[in-house]
Amino acid sequence: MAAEHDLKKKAKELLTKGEVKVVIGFGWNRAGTRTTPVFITRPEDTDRLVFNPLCVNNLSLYLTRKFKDIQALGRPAIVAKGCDIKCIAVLISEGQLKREGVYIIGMTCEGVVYRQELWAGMNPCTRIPEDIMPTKCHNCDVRNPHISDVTIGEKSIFTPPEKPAGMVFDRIKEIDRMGAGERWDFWMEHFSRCIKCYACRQVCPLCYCERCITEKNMPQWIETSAHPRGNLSWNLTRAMHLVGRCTFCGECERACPVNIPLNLINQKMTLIVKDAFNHSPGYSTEVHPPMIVFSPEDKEDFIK
Amino acid sequence: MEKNLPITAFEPKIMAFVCNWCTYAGADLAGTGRMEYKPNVRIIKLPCTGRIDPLFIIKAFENGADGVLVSGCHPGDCHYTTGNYHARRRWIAFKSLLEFAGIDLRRLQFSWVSASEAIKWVDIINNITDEVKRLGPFIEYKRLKEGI
Amino acid sequence: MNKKLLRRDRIGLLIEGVIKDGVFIAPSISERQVVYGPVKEASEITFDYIIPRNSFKDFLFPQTEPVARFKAEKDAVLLEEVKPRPKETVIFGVRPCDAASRASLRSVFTWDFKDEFYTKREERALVITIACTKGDDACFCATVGISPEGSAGSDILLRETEAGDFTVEKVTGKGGSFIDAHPHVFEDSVSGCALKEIFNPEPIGGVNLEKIKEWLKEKNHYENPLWAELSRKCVGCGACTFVCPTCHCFDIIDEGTYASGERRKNWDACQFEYFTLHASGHNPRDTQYKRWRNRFMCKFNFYPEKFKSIGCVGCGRCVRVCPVRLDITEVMAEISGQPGQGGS
Amino acid sequence: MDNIYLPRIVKIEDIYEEAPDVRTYRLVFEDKKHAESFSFRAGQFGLYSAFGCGEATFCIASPPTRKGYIQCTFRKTGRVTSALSELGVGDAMGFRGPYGNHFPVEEWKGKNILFIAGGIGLPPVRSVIWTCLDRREDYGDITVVYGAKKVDDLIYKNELSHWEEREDITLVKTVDPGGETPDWKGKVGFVPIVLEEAAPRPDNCVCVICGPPVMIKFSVKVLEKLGFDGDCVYTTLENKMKCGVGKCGRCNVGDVYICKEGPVYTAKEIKRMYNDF
Repeated sequence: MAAEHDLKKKAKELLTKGEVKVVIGFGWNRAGTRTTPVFITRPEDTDRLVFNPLCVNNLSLYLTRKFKDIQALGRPAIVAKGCDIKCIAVLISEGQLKREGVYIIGMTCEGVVYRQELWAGMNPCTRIPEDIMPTKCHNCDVRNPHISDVTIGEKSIFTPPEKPAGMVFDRIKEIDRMGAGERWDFWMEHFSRCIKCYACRQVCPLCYCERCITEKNMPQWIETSAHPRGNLSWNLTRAMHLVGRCTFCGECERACPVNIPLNLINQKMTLIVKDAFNHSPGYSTEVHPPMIVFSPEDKEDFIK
Repeated sequence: MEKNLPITAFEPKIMAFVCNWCTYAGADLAGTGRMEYKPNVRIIKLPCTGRIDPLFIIKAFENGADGVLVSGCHPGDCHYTTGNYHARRRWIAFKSLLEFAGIDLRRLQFSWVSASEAIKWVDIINNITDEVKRLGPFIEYKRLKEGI
Repeated sequence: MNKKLLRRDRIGLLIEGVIKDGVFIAPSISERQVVYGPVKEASEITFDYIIPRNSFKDFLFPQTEPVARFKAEKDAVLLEEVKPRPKETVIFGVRPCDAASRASLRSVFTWDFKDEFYTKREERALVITIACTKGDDACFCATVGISPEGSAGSDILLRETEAGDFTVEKVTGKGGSFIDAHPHVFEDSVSGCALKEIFNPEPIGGVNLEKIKEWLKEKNHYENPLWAELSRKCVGCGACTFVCPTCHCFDIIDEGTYASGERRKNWDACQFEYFTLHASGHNPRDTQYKRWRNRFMCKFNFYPEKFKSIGCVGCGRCVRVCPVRLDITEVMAEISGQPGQGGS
Repeated sequence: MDNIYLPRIVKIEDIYEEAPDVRTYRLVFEDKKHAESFSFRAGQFGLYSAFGCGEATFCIASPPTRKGYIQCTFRKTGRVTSALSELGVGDAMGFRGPYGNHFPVEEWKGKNILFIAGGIGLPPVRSVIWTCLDRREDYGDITVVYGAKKVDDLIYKNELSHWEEREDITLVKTVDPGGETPDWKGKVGFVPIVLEEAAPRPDNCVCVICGPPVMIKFSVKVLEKLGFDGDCVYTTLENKMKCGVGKCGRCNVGDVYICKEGPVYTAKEIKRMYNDF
């Protein structure tokens, strides 16, 4: 794979020149069946770096304040797909990162697999079948990275559909058509399966609070028990904290051990923010997230 | 007062999160003006609608509220100039989230009530109480209260 | 000991018998994955699975359960005990590694003080295990000395036949009486029906449990930079501990108010940052690698030292569920390869 | 069914304000039958419930030689201690215990005993001091070195003055530099430094030490310099606890479960533990 070769060469060059102290990228696991995040600090290790449709993780997570020991390694370079770069843009717009604080190795991408186990045993260099690609890839408009210090890989000629389409958006339309009681039962069935392992929060690059609201116990705002009441307030609050920020990287749903369709909630809120405030997160590092600014012309028809 | 009250008809619990400078003053004016209105509302005063966190509303429903009213200064009147603009943005998102989660939005109402609009305050309280009374107790949330 | 036979089409009968006043737990498909869950009829059960995503500890040690309720009356507090009254529970389709985890949970929950919330449920549970006929790259039972057809922890062990039925092997007295109680389901089998080939996993190369145990005993290895390097990608969620059949840590919290509320026992994870936070603000395990080190030490040093049984049954769930694929067997191999083992 | 997580109701019989935010509660079991059969050893701890908020772990501050009641001393810091601080005399609380091991006071018959405590570390030490004072003739001479940040941070003020009047116990009070008041007659300086000045003799002497980790660290160095053997320096370790009975898996220091096998350890045992403090 030419892209992989260029990536290794670039990484080695950056490390030997000392422009970065660590390259955050993907590498094979020991069995060579899955990719997993790797942190390369020595030039000679850069040939462990890989890039293929199995590279699903959003590595911008490791740039946040949750990983002080990685920040202590020094200026990082990050191997980033378009969707990861959107998260980096939001982090920069929220003052968590400085643009020059990270060297972005943008990789062109033709779509990743929804979950690595769906593609067990296939040759990673071939194109992946459409049906195991997540909805975000079917609507991806950043297959050529929009912000990067260097871009590696063949230019993609994919043009996303006009209106967002795919399984996530179909299910959102389906839920919108339901009555209130049906929607409630739909969500309560999913939320009652939540076991409060907080994988959705821990893998989200935008959930970087030092002490999350669930860990505040004076008063205990969100009950930590995993009964439906505690799960509902947790999922509603997390959705509200991501409004206008979530860039649809899909990590929360992928990491959920009980498969709660979190993308439905986050994408429904993204549609609402697009419609109400004409804002799409992750495209520029200058634009403030919608919830911390306002506009006198915000339309509302429900306030008496 | 008859000795034995009729079997108690359902009386909804309404929580009102109001801003201190406009709506609370309006409610106060209603009080000093001896205007009568339904007593089902429990008022919580906050400095500004900008301070009203959606988590307060979730917590209110969790602890047994059948209806929640959130009210503050009209856009432009805010004592902190932009609090209600921020709040409006938050309400637009939060209302849609609760609707998507299947909560009946007639149980959650938003309004602008200025310090002089005592009559508007009385009307809002009376009709949210009547409306929620027609809807009945918020059984879905109460069933959650019993836990798993 | 004459072997019995359980035909696949008789399982429906078995379920009907059990769910009259009990619960029948079996692997079924939910949300595109295989999970243990209560089933009402045989059609809900799936037999085409390697291992369910959740572990069957969910039914012996639930994620959340009340342990006491309190109500304030004038100036006294009424305290009401919560007594778990578990129904007869048959847990069907368990894998040998899961069944082997029962010993680990039982040893900590009956260490001097008996946690009756666990023991009461375990006494009412009957574990019917099906020997593994396939596995995947995350399974590593052989590496920790557990066999894919091991009977430890099971009451009844089933082996799949080519025809799709199951030979029945009584493991415990409780299993035996259950078999006798359902003669119409467990028939006397005419011997000699061909068995499906049992999954035969290779122990993972380069992993040596003895070496690991010795290396972990060395106090100065506790500060080895290897720990930080190996667990650098760990994001600190609780997924691995919540699906792990031998993880038993929990939190006790109160809900409600002084006037009325309940005390609940919830799952907790040593991977969470605030698990060991002192009121003074000091946290003995403040960085993620110390927490991950604690999890590994717990399985391969603390448990063997205290309870004479390895704390890991090799089911591979933590490897499959980890969002960043932090593979415990890779850490085991890495540590086994560390110099300064003395001997080989 | 014996539910090991079920607390017993205790009534607050008396509240004593020790220092800003520090209170001592005297608790009596509501169930009289249990009150008679209740016994504990010096150094054991319990879990105290503020219903609706949770449980917190404190040592039993009163000596086992005093029957019919138990005392606990705590500082208002977090959720549970704040809730406990709002309770008044006559209110109900919960208590679960006694848990953990204890100071081997019986083995110290005939020995001299040196007590070192810092700030809110005095309660577990005080329980041992009174155990020895109630059978004063069994022990050699008793020395207490106690320090706190400021004068009004010193707790058990009345007992300190009582100990000063007695001849059979020598008390060295100190406050950190800058914490003294004009009429302060005690010493000024950190506990380890004051300890070095007092230079207690190590022969036939056992030491009980409890306080902030930094104080223990430097005091143990001083004790080693003075010739104290690690086997006869005892301390109680503090870790976050939720169950108190070795199940919830959070109080471990390496492979040692503080709540079940501790909290009392000798300095030598602590040296052998993993560095998981």
